[in-house]
Amino acid sequence: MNGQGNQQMRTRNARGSEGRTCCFTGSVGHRLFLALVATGWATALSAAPAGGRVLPREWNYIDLEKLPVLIALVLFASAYAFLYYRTKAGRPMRLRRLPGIDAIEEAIARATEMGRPVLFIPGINDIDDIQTLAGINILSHVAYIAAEYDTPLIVACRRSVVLTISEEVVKASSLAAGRPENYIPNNMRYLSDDQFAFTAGVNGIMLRERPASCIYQGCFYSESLILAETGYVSGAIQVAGTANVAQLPFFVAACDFTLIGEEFFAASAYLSRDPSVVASIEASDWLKMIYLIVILVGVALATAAAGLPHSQTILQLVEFLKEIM
Amino acid sequence: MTGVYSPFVEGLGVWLVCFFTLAVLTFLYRDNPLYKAVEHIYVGVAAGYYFYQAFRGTIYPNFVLHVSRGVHAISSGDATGWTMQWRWGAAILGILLLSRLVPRLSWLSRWPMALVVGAFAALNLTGFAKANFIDQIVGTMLPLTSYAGAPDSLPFWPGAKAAAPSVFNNLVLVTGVVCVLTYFFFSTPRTGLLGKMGSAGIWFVMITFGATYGSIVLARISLLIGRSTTLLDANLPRYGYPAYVCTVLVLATIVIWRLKFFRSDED
Amino acid sequence: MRNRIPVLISAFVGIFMILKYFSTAATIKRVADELEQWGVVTLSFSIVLGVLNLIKINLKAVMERKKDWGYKLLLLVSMFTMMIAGGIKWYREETLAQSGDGSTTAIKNTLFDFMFDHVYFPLSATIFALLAFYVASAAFRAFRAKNIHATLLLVAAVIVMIGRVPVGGAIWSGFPWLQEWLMTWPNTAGQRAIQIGAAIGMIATGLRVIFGIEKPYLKG
Amino acid sequence: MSTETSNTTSRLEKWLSAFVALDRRWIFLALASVVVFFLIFPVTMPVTVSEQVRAMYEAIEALPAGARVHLSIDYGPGSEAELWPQHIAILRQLFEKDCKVICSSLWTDGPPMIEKGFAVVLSDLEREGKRKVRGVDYVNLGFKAGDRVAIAKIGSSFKETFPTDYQGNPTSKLPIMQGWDTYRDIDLLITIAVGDPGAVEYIQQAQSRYNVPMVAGVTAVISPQLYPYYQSRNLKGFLGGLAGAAEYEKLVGRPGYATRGMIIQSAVHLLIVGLVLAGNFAQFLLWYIQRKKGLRL
Repeated sequence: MNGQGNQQMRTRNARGSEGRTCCFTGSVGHRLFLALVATGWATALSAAPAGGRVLPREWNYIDLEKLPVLIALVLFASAYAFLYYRTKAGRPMRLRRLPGIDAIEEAIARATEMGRPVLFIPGINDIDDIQTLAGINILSHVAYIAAEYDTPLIVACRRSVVLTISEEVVKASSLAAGRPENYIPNNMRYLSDDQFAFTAGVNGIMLRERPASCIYQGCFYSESLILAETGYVSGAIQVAGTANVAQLPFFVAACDFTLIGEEFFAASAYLSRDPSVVASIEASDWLKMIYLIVILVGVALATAAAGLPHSQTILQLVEFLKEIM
Repeated sequence: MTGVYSPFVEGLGVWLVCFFTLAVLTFLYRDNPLYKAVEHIYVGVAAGYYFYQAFRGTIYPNFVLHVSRGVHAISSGDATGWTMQWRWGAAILGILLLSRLVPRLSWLSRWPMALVVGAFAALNLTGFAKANFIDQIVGTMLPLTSYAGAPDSLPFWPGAKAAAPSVFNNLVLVTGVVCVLTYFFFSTPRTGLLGKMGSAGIWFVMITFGATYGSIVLARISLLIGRSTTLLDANLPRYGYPAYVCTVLVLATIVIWRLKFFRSDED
Repeated sequence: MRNRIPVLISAFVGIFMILKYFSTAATIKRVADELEQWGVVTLSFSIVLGVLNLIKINLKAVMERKKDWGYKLLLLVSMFTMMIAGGIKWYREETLAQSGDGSTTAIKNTLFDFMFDHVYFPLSATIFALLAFYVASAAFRAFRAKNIHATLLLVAAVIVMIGRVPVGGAIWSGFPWLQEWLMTWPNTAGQRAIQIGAAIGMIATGLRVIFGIEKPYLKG
Repeated sequence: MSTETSNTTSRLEKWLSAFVALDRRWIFLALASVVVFFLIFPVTMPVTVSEQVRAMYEAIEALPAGARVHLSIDYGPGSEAELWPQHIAILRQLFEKDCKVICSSLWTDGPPMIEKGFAVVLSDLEREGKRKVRGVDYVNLGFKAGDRVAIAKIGSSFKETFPTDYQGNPTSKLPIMQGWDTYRDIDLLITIAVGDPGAVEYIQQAQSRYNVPMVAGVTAVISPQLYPYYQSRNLKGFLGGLAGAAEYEKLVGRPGYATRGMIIQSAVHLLIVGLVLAGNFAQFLLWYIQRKKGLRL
């Protein structure tokens, strides 16, 4: 049923983000989703006005201490459903182009100037990690630009499945850029399944083949600082992106540009233009804005409560806000 | 852990600890056969150990024992034993997971994977939404005036020197959270007030990363201290100075390998 | 069928677990409890899968005398030794538990425990300790205050590194205080906003998985 | 004269570029020497106790005798150096408070660490004339696969999640497990954790869900992430890494392994700060020289 929709999306994704297969195989998910969003709203609204704690602890088998979570989920789901259908109906996406994408393109241009290759690593996790998928989306863009500039691209993978998918993505992107010959099978490297053996292998590539730019996009662990160090010493331009907070400091300190956490996912969504991903980033923005306002209201009320410690109304209001938000 | 093993076995253990510790450290010079060998031993022992724990800790008690108790209950006329047989489903899914070993059948592993992914998705959803979202939002609703004798129902900070609940600190926290959140807006252009807040937000992110960086250095160095202390504590005359002897042994192996067997193309 | 059933399984499991979170009804709890047990057992089979896969790959390499097959043989030998040692330990413990004495004593002097303490332990600990060296060399060779952001990061890192250990207080009594202030206020603000962002990401992923919009189990 | 200056600068430039790209093995050697030196010549240094560590100590001190504590040991040998001192300091404090200690692990390599902890602390206590009985005062429930699924399951029933203890005895028959089954019956949840699953997962699946009081001991890598949870009162206190353990040893009045390590830690931190500064200084000098040369060309 969705075949045609998929087809359209594939064409729109001419830059070849085949890594992300398309959403919604059946209408079951759809209807279930809408039904639950509706009941969620109904429950949330009917549950809200009751007296007690301000609110009671339990209502009709619903644990009201968890009410704030329910409300947040329903808010997000509604925003997501709305944005998803709107984006799918053809409204242009509102995501802005992140400076990180320009940094990646500059890094490739620099490699072209110097006549040296670009090295890309889509993280060290397997394909079931959402970060790896985001990294592969970015890879498809990198491969497209590299093919346009006629610059060789080396991709190093730790997992064989990731390698297979990377190969397809690079092949498709080179073809889309009109230079299928830019896909060089020999440059798609599977080094080792072992974390540190893989790192040693990448170090070897950096020191022997001297890529002018190193792009790390995906899930990295403790090897991050070894990679960033070797890349820096070899004089390469480095652009990193990951959502692992513990590794970000090393990338920020040693790389020329770093996509931080959500930025990394947003860049990937921007490049893939897949409505289901774009809608989820936009919906996240909406939720953040709503709760930003909630925080500010809460701060104002708390300030008032602190200034007027004897006003029961304000205290109740603060309590009520805490119980629903 | 003295007294568990006989003196000979204990001595052997101490020697093994020193040898393996120093053999791993040779990787700092470069990848070499000694490191490769101990690394493979490590992977092998770890795998054998995990295998034991998976059966001993989970599969046996939570499936085999549960089901056999159910059978026992049925045979003694207790009908609840039948509901205990539901657990077979778990084992069947578990065995389907093993179909990944046979490429032709590997699609069967999607069923157990779907179970795991669904369970993780649901638990992460609710867990993150409560602890990392709602609780943090409520924790940020701090008063920005001084409040002698303020009520306890607000999430105030339990006081201490650096953490005294002062207006300034609360202001830092609230400003920080709000600004960093605006930094991560992706559907608004970064101009005007939002843009300014966003660029202030990145400062907070950088301080956070700096703190993380400092802490990680602390963590990594501690691990090295742990190993060196172990070596020093093991290096006793009654064991025959294993750390010294093993250092010499390991260094000799590396030197011989470098002189006799090393080829420059491998690195 | 190959793709539809997994979607249904993950939706069913996910919805019951979410219901268990919000609801106080006993029936829902009972179903979700059993599903959680299934999750626990299935995940332990994933450990078994990992081990069997390791055996498969290494056995093949040894049989075909591939490069470095000697190391792989070493791997297999140490793996099977550990498994057999585990079996012996298990047998001894079961006998003790049957005799009703197991709850007060524990067997500790087995080959299994010996190998854990004297082979697995030092290897595991030292492999992680290697990172101490890399952090030092990266600090010197790669971590540069090349722009205002990186400068801020490095200044904060230096304050934390010095203030967190006793020497900081010895140099200047303000260091520990500054370190703690940095950790409890600006760090909390940054961490909190990052965690809120990550939570929204998890909500998005969770909902998309449960409703079958995203299907990570079909990849690979 | 100007040629002479440019000669000096070019020599300096050459020297600097060699210096900033110094082979990493020299730095390894410097680090190893500092560690070995202070290991052989130890100096003790005064430790200042931070607020969240004191809060954790007080949370445990406030437990009544006979309180039920779930101590989850979620680390293995890989992070033993950081977490072991925390583990034994906390375990000893719990036993001295006569708490019932229920240990389990979500990490495959956790159960032997639990056994080691019991062995060390109990032999110390025995020397002081205190005896604790396995199965009555403490229990090792062993490893459970399942990550956060296991935590969620533990929350609704301990005995269903752990039908047997680590030694294979049925938990339904152990005296310590009688008369309770869920997190509602636990007085304090403690996790000593290295990563995922660990403190954050316990907060998400157990603490915030069942409102059980919780404290945590974690590696320094995780500790910056826990400050928000402490501020939002999900955590009553926490320890971060070896430094946190040293502070805790000071509070319980038994300086040990962590306190001993603090001098090496201090020395190495100074070394690393020095390396960052030296590296940056050399690099900036190099950039400055190169920029000036570029302008002249």
